[in-house]
Amino acid sequence: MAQPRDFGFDEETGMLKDGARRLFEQRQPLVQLRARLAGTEDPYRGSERPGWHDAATWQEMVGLGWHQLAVPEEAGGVGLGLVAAAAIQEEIGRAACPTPLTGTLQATFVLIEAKALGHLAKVAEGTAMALAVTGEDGSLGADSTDVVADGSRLSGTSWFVQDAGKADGFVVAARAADGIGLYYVARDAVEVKPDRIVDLTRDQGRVVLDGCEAETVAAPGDGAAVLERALPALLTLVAADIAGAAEWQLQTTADYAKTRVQFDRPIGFFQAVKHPIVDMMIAADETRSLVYNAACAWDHDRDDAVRCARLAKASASDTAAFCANRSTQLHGGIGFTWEADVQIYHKRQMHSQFLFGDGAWNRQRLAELL
Amino acid sequence: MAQPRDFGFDEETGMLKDGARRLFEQRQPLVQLRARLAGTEDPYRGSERPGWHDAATWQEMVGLGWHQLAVPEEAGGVGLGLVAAAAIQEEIGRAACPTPLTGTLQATFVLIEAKALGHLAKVAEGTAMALAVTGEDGSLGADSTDVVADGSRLSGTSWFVQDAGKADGFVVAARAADGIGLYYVARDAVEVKPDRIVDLTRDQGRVVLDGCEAETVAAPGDGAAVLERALPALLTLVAADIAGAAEWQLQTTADYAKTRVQFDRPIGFFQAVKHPIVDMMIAADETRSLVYNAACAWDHDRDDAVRCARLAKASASDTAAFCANRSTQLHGGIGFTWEADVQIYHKRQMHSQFLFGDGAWNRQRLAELL
Amino acid sequence: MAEKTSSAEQYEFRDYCRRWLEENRPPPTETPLPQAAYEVTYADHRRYLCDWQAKCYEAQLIATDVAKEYGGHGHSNFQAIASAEVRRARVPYFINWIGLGMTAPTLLVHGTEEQKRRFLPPIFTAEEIWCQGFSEPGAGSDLVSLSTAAVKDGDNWVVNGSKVWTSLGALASWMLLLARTDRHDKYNGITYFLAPMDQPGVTVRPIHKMTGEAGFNEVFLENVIIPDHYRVDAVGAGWKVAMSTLTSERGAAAGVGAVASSESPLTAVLKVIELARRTRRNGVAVWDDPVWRERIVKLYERTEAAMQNGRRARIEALNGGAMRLPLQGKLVGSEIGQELGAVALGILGLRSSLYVGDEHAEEDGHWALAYMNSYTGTISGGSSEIQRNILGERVLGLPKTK
Amino acid sequence: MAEKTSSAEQYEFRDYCRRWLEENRPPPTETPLPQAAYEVTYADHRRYLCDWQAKCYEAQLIATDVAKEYGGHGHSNFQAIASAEVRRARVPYFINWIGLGMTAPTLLVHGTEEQKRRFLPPIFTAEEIWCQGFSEPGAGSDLVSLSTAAVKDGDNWVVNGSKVWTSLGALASWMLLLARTDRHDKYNGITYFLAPMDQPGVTVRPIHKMTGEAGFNEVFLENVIIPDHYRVDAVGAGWKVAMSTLTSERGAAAGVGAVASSESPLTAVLKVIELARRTRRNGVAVWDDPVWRERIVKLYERTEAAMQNGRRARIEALNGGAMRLPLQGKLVGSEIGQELGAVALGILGLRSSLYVGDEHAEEDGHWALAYMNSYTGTISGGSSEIQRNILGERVLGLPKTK
Repeated sequence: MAQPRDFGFDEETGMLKDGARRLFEQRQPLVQLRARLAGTEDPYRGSERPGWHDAATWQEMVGLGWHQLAVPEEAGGVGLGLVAAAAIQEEIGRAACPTPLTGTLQATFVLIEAKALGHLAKVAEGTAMALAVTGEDGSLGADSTDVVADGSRLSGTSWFVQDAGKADGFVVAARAADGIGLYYVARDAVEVKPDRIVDLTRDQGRVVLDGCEAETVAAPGDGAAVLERALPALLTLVAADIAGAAEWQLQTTADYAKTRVQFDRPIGFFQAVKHPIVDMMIAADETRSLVYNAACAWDHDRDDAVRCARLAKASASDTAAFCANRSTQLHGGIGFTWEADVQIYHKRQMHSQFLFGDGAWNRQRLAELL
Repeated sequence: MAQPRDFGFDEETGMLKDGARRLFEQRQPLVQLRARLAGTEDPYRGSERPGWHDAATWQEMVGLGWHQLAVPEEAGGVGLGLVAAAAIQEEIGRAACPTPLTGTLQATFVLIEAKALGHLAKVAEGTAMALAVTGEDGSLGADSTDVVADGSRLSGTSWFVQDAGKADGFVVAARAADGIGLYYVARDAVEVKPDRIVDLTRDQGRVVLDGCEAETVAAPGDGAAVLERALPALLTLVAADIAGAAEWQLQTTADYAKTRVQFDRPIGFFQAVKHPIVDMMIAADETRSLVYNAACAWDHDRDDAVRCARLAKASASDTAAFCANRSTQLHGGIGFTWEADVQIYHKRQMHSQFLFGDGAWNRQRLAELL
Repeated sequence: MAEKTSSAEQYEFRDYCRRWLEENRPPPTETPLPQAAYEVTYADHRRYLCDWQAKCYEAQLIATDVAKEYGGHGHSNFQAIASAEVRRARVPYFINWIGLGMTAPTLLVHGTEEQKRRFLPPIFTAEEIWCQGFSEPGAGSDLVSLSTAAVKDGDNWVVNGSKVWTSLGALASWMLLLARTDRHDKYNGITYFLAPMDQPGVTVRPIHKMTGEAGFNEVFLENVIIPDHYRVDAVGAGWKVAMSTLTSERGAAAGVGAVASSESPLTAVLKVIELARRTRRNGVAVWDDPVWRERIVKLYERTEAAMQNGRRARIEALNGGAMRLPLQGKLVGSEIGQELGAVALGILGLRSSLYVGDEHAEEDGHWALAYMNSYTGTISGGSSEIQRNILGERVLGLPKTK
Repeated sequence: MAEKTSSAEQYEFRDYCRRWLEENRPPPTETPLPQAAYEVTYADHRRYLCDWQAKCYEAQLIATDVAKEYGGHGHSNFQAIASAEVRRARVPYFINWIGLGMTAPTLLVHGTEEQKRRFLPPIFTAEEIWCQGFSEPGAGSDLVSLSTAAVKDGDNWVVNGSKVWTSLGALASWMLLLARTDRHDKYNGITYFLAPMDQPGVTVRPIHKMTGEAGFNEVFLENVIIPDHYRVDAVGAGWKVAMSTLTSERGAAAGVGAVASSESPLTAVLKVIELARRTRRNGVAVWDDPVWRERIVKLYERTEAAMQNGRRARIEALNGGAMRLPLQGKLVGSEIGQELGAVALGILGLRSSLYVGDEHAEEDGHWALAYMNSYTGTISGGSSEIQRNILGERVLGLPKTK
């Protein structure tokens, strides 16, 4: 095979991944998040829940250069590939960490495919970005955008923008006379309307553009192709996040099964608990292997990258739903309480499941390649 | 609801069902079948395996009038409905009994929809019949027939004829200039070529027609509609057979789990065995309830019969595959041996699963009704 | 509809119920009511629901067949009709469902004359809300291992311990309490009490579920005093009494008119089909995507099967034993409900992220709530794992796991 | 391909193997060979396969890295290359797979010098076929509860009992035998023997599987005599020895060249996809039915994942522990194989009924055979249920079920 045997996972990447894991273990994003959630629980009468991320952690990431991890060197970045980016995203998922890095990594790979060195330089300078490419019905594919471009002026609303509240600027897909183009608009040029969502670790929102000036990232007509080329990277990043979260769900559920005693035994003794946990491990491992394979294909065997990325996200979507379901069920009563962290991962996984298409959708696209 | 609460399952039907069960318990069809199978096991070098059924049991059934159970009284029959017919078919399935009654009951409902009193009278006289309506590719629907009618002469081959070797005559779907017609041909007017099949309890074959004279059952152009009208009864009968076999698989597997000892305990103690057996029960019960509902709908609420029959066969096909799978797996080593009866039911269920469409096919047709 | 063919006055009563319910349907609340009665927490919801129950009691829809001396209306064979009509009318649920569904049936069977006269009337009128104190933090699926202790002190019992998953705990003035009166006898060491909540030793702490709703509570009992005449049946008979209500719950409920008038599973599936028909993604309705349609129709198939199971359960010749199908109900119903929620989210895709209060959320987040609340169904009241044990052991006779 | 980057003569050897296999590929048999080596029963198949293995041994494809004094060819780091080329060439399997895969590795580790010189050469040349006598009727998943007894009698052991699921039992002249030498010590009461099959006390009865094939046998041992110098390792060390071979089986196999050169799982899935493309029902190819395509592609996805698991298992930084992924291999592989068979039957629909020998059967009944034989995979060699216990306990550290 054209791919290196070790998934292109070299020592540097290993250190990066361990570093990310350590950082989240120190910063405890969920512990910080919990404090912000107090009083917001009640869906009807709880207080508003503004999007949140730990600015200090973000600054530390920027200090470590993670924001520009995948930015090419000629744009002032580190110039690492998807293997490294997916490795970090996996740790973000494991920590369920709210962070602008998620959107920034996604935007980076789009900008790379658009050869937008100027905007990549912005990223390198520490500008947090997010993708704004989806229409109101949540359809997939660039052509679903409801934003219209008139010359360099954008109007309309971009929907389901992930972590919109954390971004300094947006890469927007817009429809122009000559087709879809990609544009960059700064945060302060637009209005961001936060959605009230289930997932507690993301802040999703709508980006409302009111004829604001935008910088062209990909000319009208090229936008769809650019997004299409970048899609394998986007699919792989989300799948990596799911893989990390699934591993957390597996370990947490296994640990609970070792300590929770019912009928005079730790519940992990009972096959009704033990075997589904094993099935969680099998699902998590299948996804994880497909993620590493997809990241490696992007870096080393681009012709095969789409197939591998579809495989990874298809598997990841199913794993997300399955591990979310079992982790809650096997925790018993405590599993459906607000205070148990499994619910936070449950919601994040259910959300991630649908980003860039669910399992069936990705398998349908995959079938077209077989 | 237009249906009676008791599924139209009156005392007479109950006695009929119990009688069938007792008859099979006495006649032990599988014990008799075993004797015929000796020496035929080896798929490559075993001796030929001619289709078989116990003529004495068939004569006894005829004596009891089961062959004309559903034949209208004006044609000399008992004039009972599908509730009674499905009740007997369920017992046939539970006993995995090779019998011409299965095909004869199916043919009866087709003849009823064709108002073919003359041929129904033949059934009443004890003529065993089978349906010959399928084409070489095993497609569903009357229009899949490869047989051609030229006036009253039929030529071509009818495929996948169930229990062809047991029938005295066939109800054949054939394509004429004006569309599909239904015809009756006697056994001795055609050549029956037995298939070598997996299922040990059926003998499937091809009916080869060489311009033989046939009696018209439904005029060209009416045949498809007649089969369409009879389809709910056919689906329900096969589903009933599956429900009976699934109950046998459930009870046999549960009994084995109570007696087979591993790790110093009956294996039924272990949830890895206990819980899948419970899932078998749930599947078998869902199918059974839908079968009774479908039979009752045919007799008492014909407008709803198609929907109910699709539900029954869709559920039955999935139950057949699931119970076959679990019954073998949970029997361990003995489960995949020739000498264990679970393999006989396993094969019958895998075969029944596909008759008149698998689960997904029937759910697709069902969706069109919702 | 009534079980047996209705006599003339049963028809008359049915028409009366139907008419009354049409004419007295209450206006919707400002904040929508929770999907289930055990979620109620707001004072305004409480007032609204208590008024509604009292009104229904006045109208003889509740306690219809209960004797007059216990506050009932003294009819016979009318309750099933009233309950069916309430269910049919899709009016709000009765807030005192534990009182109606568990306390009343328990007292009617095991209560003293004094207890019946004292407790039944305010249950029917919702003047006294009841909650249930069975589960404990350490004893979830393994209910019988409960450790809350009741010690006899003169004519009183002094109770110490804590209970969990207590629905309506914050609104109730009385609790059905299981407490240990003998630590050496697991099954015969439990006693059944009627515990007054309005005393200093009782602390109620709401438990927020993953939905954010706070219907469940943790209840801490510190030197709580219960007069001995509030004990139900003999000392040590608690487990027997509890089982008799738990198992007969549904049947008993009909006897006094506790009906969760929530929508039928089939209605829910048809709503999912409608959702799939009107939800378009990538230009096509989800219902026209064969892969999703297959999954939805499978759900429809299993739901119809569950309904037909209920029908078959009443037919001795076909039900395979009296308990075989009824014991499947909770397991199958809750798992179908969970699949239904998951399917609905799948149909909505990205849009399933929009939750209660989002102006663009589908049905104000109904499906996300339904999905998350489905875990209450598969976990509480005997988890699916426990249900499979019960079915394997009681119905199929497999060796007991424990 | 070889694990480490190949040196010049390794490339040379690979080219030699490839050329030799191309030039010496044997003609197909009259009756097709069974899908797996453990199914072989016919004398003509036996002759054909023994000749083939001997020829491959001569060509140095077997025992490539084994020392010359034991009948090997004395190379180093060549076996993996030879084995890979054999697998790649899709030539017939080696009939003496138990001898090559289990006896040889066991003797190389635990055997005496005399045993190695006596037994290894005829294993490589297939002059002596081996079978395995571990499982017993009463001890399936619970292997250690075996009861076949060996009693010391002078310089001999006298063995009585019976073994089951013995592949090649009817063709083998030697058996790897586990027998109980101490009924009071479950684990340390088992001893490992090399048992000669050609003696009157040995009766072999074929077991027909549901496919009708008779590769498995029941072997009855009545006063069977085994000289003490055919004992492997110490008395009572049998369980330890057996585990060491069972666990190291795959690795060890490469050491002497036992390769089941059957098709890779991915090849099998691609064949299923081809089947779906060419199978038309109701006018459309099954592959164009989205519901079936979804199920097939899911299978493809899981198969690719299993391959990538194998790749990841070798990367310490990513494998989550040395045994985590390898221990999943048997469970996942056999369950994917079963789903593959079921999917293939589903694609064929009614046509799946046509079995071996039917002129119209798809690939002469290949898929029905594959489906039914898949249960051997999920049941023998540690059933899926046992595999889940092992994974939960050894990998995740959950409490032992037993």
